[in-house]
Amino acid sequence: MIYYVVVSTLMFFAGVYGFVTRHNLLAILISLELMLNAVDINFVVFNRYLFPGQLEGFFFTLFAVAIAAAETAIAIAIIINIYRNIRNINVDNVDKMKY
Amino acid sequence: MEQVANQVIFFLLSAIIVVCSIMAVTSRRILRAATYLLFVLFATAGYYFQLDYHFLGAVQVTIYAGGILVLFVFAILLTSKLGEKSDRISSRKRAWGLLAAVLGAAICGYTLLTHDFFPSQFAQGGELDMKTVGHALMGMDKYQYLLPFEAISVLLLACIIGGIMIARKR
Amino acid sequence: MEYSYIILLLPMLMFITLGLCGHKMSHRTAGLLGTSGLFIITILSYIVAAQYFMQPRVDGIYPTVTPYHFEWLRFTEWLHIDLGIMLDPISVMMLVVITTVSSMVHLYSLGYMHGEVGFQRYYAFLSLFTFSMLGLVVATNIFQMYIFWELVGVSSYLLIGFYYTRQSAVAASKKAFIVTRFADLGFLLGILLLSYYTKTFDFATLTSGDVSLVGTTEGKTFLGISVASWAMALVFMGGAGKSAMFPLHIWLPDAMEGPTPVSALIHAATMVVAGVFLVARLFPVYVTTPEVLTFITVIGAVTALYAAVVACVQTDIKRVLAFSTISQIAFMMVALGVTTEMNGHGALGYMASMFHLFTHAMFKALLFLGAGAIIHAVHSNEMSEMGGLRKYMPITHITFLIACLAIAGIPPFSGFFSKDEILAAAFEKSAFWGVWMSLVAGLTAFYMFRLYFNIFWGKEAHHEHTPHEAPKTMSIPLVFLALVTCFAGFIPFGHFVTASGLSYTIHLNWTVAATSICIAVVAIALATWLYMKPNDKPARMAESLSSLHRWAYHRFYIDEVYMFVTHKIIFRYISTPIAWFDRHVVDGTMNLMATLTQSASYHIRGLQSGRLQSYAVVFLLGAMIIAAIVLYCI
Amino acid sequence: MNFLSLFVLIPLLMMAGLALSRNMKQIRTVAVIGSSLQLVFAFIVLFMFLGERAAGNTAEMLFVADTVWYAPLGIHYTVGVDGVSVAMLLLSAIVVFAGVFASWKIDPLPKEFFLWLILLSIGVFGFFISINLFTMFMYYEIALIPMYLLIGVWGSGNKTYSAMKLTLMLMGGSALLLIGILGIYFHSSADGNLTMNILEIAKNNAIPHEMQYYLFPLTFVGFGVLGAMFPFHTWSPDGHASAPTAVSMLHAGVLMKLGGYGCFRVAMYLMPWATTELSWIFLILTGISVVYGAFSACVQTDLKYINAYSSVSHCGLVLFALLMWNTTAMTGAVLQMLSHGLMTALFFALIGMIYGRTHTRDIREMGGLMKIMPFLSVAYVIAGLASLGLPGLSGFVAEMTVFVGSFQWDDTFRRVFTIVACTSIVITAVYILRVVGKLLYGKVQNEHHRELTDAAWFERLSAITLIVGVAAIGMAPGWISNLISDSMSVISERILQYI
Repeated sequence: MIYYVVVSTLMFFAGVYGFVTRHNLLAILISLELMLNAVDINFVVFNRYLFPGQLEGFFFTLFAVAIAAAETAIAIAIIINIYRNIRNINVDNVDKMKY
Repeated sequence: MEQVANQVIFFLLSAIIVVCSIMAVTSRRILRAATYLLFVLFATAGYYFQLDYHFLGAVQVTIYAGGILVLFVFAILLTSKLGEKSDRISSRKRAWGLLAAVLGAAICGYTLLTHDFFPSQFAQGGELDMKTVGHALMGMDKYQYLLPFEAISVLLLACIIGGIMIARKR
Repeated sequence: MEYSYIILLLPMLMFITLGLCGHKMSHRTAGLLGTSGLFIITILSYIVAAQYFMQPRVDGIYPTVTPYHFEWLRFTEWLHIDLGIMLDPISVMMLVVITTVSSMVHLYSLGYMHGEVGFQRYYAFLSLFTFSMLGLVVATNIFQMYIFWELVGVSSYLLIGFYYTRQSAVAASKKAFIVTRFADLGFLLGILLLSYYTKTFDFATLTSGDVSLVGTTEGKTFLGISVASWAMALVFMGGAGKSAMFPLHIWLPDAMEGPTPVSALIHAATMVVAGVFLVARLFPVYVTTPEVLTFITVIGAVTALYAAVVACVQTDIKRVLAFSTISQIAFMMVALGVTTEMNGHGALGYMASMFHLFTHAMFKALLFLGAGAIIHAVHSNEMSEMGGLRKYMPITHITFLIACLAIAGIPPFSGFFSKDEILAAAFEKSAFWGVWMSLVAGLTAFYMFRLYFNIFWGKEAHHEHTPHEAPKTMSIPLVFLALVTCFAGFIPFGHFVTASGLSYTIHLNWTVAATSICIAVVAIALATWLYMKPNDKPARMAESLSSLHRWAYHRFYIDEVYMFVTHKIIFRYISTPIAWFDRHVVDGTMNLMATLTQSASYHIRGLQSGRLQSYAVVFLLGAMIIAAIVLYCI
Repeated sequence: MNFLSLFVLIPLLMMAGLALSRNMKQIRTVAVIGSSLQLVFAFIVLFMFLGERAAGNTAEMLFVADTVWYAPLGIHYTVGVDGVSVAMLLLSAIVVFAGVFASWKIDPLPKEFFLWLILLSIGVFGFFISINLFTMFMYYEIALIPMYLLIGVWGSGNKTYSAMKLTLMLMGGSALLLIGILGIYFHSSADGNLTMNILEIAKNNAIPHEMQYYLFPLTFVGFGVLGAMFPFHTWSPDGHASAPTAVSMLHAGVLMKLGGYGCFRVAMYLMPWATTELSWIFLILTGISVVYGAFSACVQTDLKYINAYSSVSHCGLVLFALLMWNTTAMTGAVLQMLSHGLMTALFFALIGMIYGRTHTRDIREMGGLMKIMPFLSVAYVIAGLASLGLPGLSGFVAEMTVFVGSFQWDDTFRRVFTIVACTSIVITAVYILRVVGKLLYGKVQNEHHRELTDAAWFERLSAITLIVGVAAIGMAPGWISNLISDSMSVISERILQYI
């Protein structure tokens, strides 16, 4: 059981590393997806191993997946829009909201 | 025999997840990163199947691998020319990122390993039939999820409208 | 006695009417209004004096009558200021002196100030001055005296600064006010000390002896001197400032910037004697602190000599008269200083000083008014432009001569009687003071006749138009005052005014009288020899002791010392540094705090750099640290 | 809500009236009617108070009315008046009345100017009638905020800097004050039902000594900042120099009195023990500010700076007298507040009028105005003599009461400081006469000053009201000093019992 969680932690922190270092907005989005999946694994594993009877973990993951889908759709729409305005999606140029 | 096969599959899937996620995060070509993400998603779906959550695995495969990844590919193709190599990451930023990730992993790992979870009763074959899932989804009483379900539907609707609004040609 | 409040009220009303709607009246009506008001008061005060001195003596002394008395302001349960009128021998005498001299000045100014701009304003200030002087004299308690003391100071400021377009007049009035104000500070502190220990302001209780200042302050000393003498010395300091005693005399010569009738009234007869009156009023308390009396005698003697020496070399006739006033007032102070006890022979000094005050007021006013007539005719103050005026101005000449004889102390005139008494009292105290004061008397005679001969004898200075005799309105006061100077000497002053109130028959002690007369005659002879006929003897004598002459002419540079202290020290080294300190240091700290906050906020702003990922890293690190704390530390 | 709140209601009606009025004439009529109504009402309250006192009602606060405003926090709107606040209300009414006439020809946006000015006066009137810490603090803030706008928009010189500085420093002061008030509130009664009402707090007397040790300096400095205590006075010269006439009249005349009033009403009345313990520090500070203000006024060249520094010196004297605890000195302090309020208002009014004509406030450039503007110069001389302490005018009465009162202590520490304070009368004489000599007497400096006009009727009215006030207190101080000393004796007894 522990191995599942170890793997998901590694996966999560890979996502964090990716989120922090990549320049490309989409890459950030990818790492974000990684993190989300890691969390889903955790939910499923805990539900399966620690609370076999209930369904919270299961449904939680189900809804998490749905919301992740919606969230990514919106993110990509925004990214495309940013691309349309400033012709590149490098994260350092997106600092209009600086001060 | 059964046990060993499971172990092997598990190790295989975890290897895929770990390697592909690292590769997805460090590869310089964006499209390649997307494909690595695909493998990771499939591996997670594999996990779900291994834990007997077939419905969840199916949902994972269809929505994530099918839907979201396709979106990703579209976005990648729209925003960056094919094969274009993204520039080197400045060492300082990378160092910060690495430090944060490693530190986080260390803390989580340490807590996980030292924390003694109460005994896990892995009920083999606790297959979840769809009927119970359906009832729980639609039920009104305590542990049932009608309200979140409706909320999610409203959220999705909002996302759709939002997406259209943003992408509208000004 | 009942309507004595009118004496006070009328000048006040005059001031208000002339002040508010004066500029609407023509010069004539304002002048007549003012003068008639003054004459009414003079007659009233004569009646009051007659009534007062007619009333039967109660066990030998005239009872002090306080017709009016109401509480004005209450401080603590026993200290409260009241305003009222108190009549006793010296205050009635002062009433008579002030009103006579003031009415003479009013009459005289009708002619002198004719055609001046601000004529009504002048009369308004004159009646304000008379009101405050009368108020000061009839004060029932020391605080009321302090109130009118300040009012007298302000009215003298206004009158000296009458020609306010002239810068020197403005500076002189400012100097006069600030010096007297400084003295008033001493006076205030003296009052506070006195009232703290004796628990009262009223003269009646203070002088009646049932509250002894020395008694309540026996143990306490401050810098070695007992608090009682500190209090009385400070009160004397107030008097010294107003009467232009040595350290604080610098304002009087400059106060000559004001119109001459003003100098006659203020700087001859009334204001300068306020200090003497104060010491006389509190005399029973002064007797209990002998070291203060010696202090007064020393100050008086030094001032008398200093002023007499300086007067001998002055060229401006009004400055000469100013210094002679200082010297004569110092005479009175010495007379008060030398009196040792309340009654019996020792109290001769007190009676002598009051008598001298009375006679001096008369002939000094006469001298000033005469000088005014001369300046009016010659249009300049300097002696050099005068000379041989006796042919053109007979009345002024005769009256001036009478006054000079009086001040020199020649027998028939009043000056002799009062000055002789002072010399007798001085000799009584100690031979040293006696000799010192006779020397000063000699000097007085010398410089008075130097002045006289320079103006009326000597060579004919050229004039565009021949100097004309003063108009009638100016010469009547001169004649009246001259008559008074002649006969004042014969008034049995001892009968009316003495320290303890008991009547005291003046018996001329002939030895002192003889010495003083011959000193005076010798001095006059010297003056005639030098100045009668135009010759170079005075010039040659001046070179022989040139340094003394130059020093004396510049009043021993005391003015310069004061100027140096006030302008250099106070303005340069105290005020400006304080202003700079305030501008830079205190203000600086406030601005510093402002700039600090601004720079700090500028740096903090750097954190919001817009770089998404740095936010993420900071966020994550924060989260992890908190997790670590929660998990492991708590 | 009793008739005392009319003091706040009338200005509100005035503001409403102003909002409706369109042209300048209507604005002026509304302002005049309102302020004169306020003045009449102040007199009525005074006479009712005297009547009440004569009828033997010796309760400390009269016309007390208490309405619950916000129960959960125990905030009440309690209103009450005692001898001192009646006098201060009268002072503020007179100064507002004169201020309205002094700002007759205010050019940019007159309506807004009057709106803000009246809001300022609401703060002042409210402060004096309230005896509940919360309402006091609320009105205190209402009085502070318009200052920024009034100076910032209608001021002169580097107005933004001084407006900012003035408001920030006063806000800093009121921040300290807030802490102090909350501290008092939470220690207001031993048995738990906390109250903001000053009278009850005084009755319960439950603030523990060590708490008093902290709360007293906080409240005293909080109010002292407004009362121009030594280190915190720097806002006063800049603030007044660049404020328009009516505002600096109101501010120096009345707002600085809020500080002094607050000091004894809140700081000393509620924490008598700490007053006896800590007064010596503030005595030194206020002693310095008396002499310091006077000296630095001697070398200023700008008219308003001279008057601002003289206000620092006089207000320092107020706080100095308050720290002497005995009834006479504290009555003297309130008298000094009254007389200084009227005098400074008169000074600022006249300086405003002179500045309106010669467009310069530098005394080196002006001279010989006595012949050109006789009325203004005579009024200036009267104001100078009043602030100098000429008997017959209010300055003398106030200063003498202060000096006699503070002389009643014979320990050398206090006696030295009293003597230092006494010397201030000489230094005041120096700088007043310096200004009068340079400005009014002497020759006319530049020629085109010759054809300047003398005071118009509204300026005369404004000056005359203030001069009458100053003369009234100066001529017959008996009635007002008894009125004040009755209510001050209550406070001083509370303090003296801890000696």
